[in-house]
Amino acid sequence: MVSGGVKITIKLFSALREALGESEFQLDLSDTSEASAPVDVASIKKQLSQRGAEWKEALNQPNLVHALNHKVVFTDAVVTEGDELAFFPPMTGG
Amino acid sequence: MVSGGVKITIKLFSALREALGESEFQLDLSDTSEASAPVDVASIKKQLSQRGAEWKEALNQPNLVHALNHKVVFTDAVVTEGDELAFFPPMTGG
Amino acid sequence: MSVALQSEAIDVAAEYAQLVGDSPGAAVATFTGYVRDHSDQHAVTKLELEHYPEMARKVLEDLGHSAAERFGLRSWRIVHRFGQLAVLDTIVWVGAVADHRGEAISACELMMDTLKTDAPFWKREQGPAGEQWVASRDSDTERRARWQSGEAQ
Amino acid sequence: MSVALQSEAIDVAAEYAQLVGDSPGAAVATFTGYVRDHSDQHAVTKLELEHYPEMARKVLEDLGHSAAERFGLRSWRIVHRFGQLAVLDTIVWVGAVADHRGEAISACELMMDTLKTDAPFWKREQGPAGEQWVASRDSDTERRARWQSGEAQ
Repeated sequence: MVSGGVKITIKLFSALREALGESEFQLDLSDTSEASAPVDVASIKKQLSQRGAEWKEALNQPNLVHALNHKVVFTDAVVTEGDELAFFPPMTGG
Repeated sequence: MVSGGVKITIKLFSALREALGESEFQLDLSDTSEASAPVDVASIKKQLSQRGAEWKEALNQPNLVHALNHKVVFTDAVVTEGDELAFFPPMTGG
Repeated sequence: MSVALQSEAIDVAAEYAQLVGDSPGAAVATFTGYVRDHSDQHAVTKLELEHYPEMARKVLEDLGHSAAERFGLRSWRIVHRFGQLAVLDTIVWVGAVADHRGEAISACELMMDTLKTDAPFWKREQGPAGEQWVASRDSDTERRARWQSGEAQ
Repeated sequence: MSVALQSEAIDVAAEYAQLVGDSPGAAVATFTGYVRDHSDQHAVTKLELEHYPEMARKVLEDLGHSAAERFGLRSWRIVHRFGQLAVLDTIVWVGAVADHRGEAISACELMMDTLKTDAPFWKREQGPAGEQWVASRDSDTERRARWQSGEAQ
């Protein structure tokens, strides 16, 4: 894949954004995912956790919420090209 | 009791007022009540029922509400001089 | 912490502003009732609301105070109209200010449910089919009973 | 039947007038949330509300539609602020129009309870003791769960 492979958008909010110093970036799934296996949220968390101790800690806190294309999902949700995956702490609006 | 005896005020509302053609009048308890027995709501209903068939019917309908001095009471509530006793159908405000 | 009985239309915006201005809190719930254009069986074009003024005031004040105590309200207000009303006119407005949303919302619901069965107002509907007194509703009596059984909170 | 996300203060009177003007019904319930001057442990002087705009709009629209279906609403409106807020500023306003009071009041309560746990907003409190993210409340999660168990109506 010459043009950079399978890209998704990662977004981080609230304490997670603050702890990791990033709010939005592109992630290329083809770099680390195995050739034919479908990529799910769990495998993306694993991939991002390799960026360092603070990433590992932030992405493995028990209350972490994951939203795929603006909908809260479990870690087995399958992620495909062009998706937007967000990580954040429990919501406190209202 | 030269000055007219033991008087209370009777008020009628809604369908009761309409059926009986009166909204407010004075009632002299000394006319009909027995000398020493306390007068209660039931005995006043009995006294007023003697005014005619329409009074008897109106005051004995099963849903009749009685309010003594602006508070809903049962028929055993004791009535004394100067009290205000109201009869009306179930309320339908709001 | 007050009751108004009035023949004029209810100015919802003014009532709200005054309720919140008097004692700001974190949570404000309101309810407004309007004249329906139909009853259970009939089309309705006008409504006459008869009331027992002294008792209505006492009942509404008692029920405001009791809601305030039960839900720890910072403030409350009940406005009820009487007299001649047209379709879609305001009939009743209640507002409750509390520290938390559950208290404010439940207080409004309690005030409305109790008001319906306990406050001495009687509706007389006028429509193409003539005039009649509105019958009380079993569903209102049931909603009222929930608050005594502890089913509502 | 609409959602607004805005940084400006909520004009409660204008929102009410528009909600009722669009589709008058017999029963209108509203709830307004304001910034508290204290959190569980701290004095609060300012609040910053971070949000995830696209998702917030989708979640609030979904929850308005689902409340409308569940309670047969004639209309509804949800307004939520984001950005910098001061103490006693409006944060959120919900309104529901229905044929009967129970439906309007329950719809407001459902919208608020669901919004608290499902809409992507995060509060950051500022006060004399410094800044911190507000922790989510177990009581909110419990209130939310009542609607799924059928305990709330």
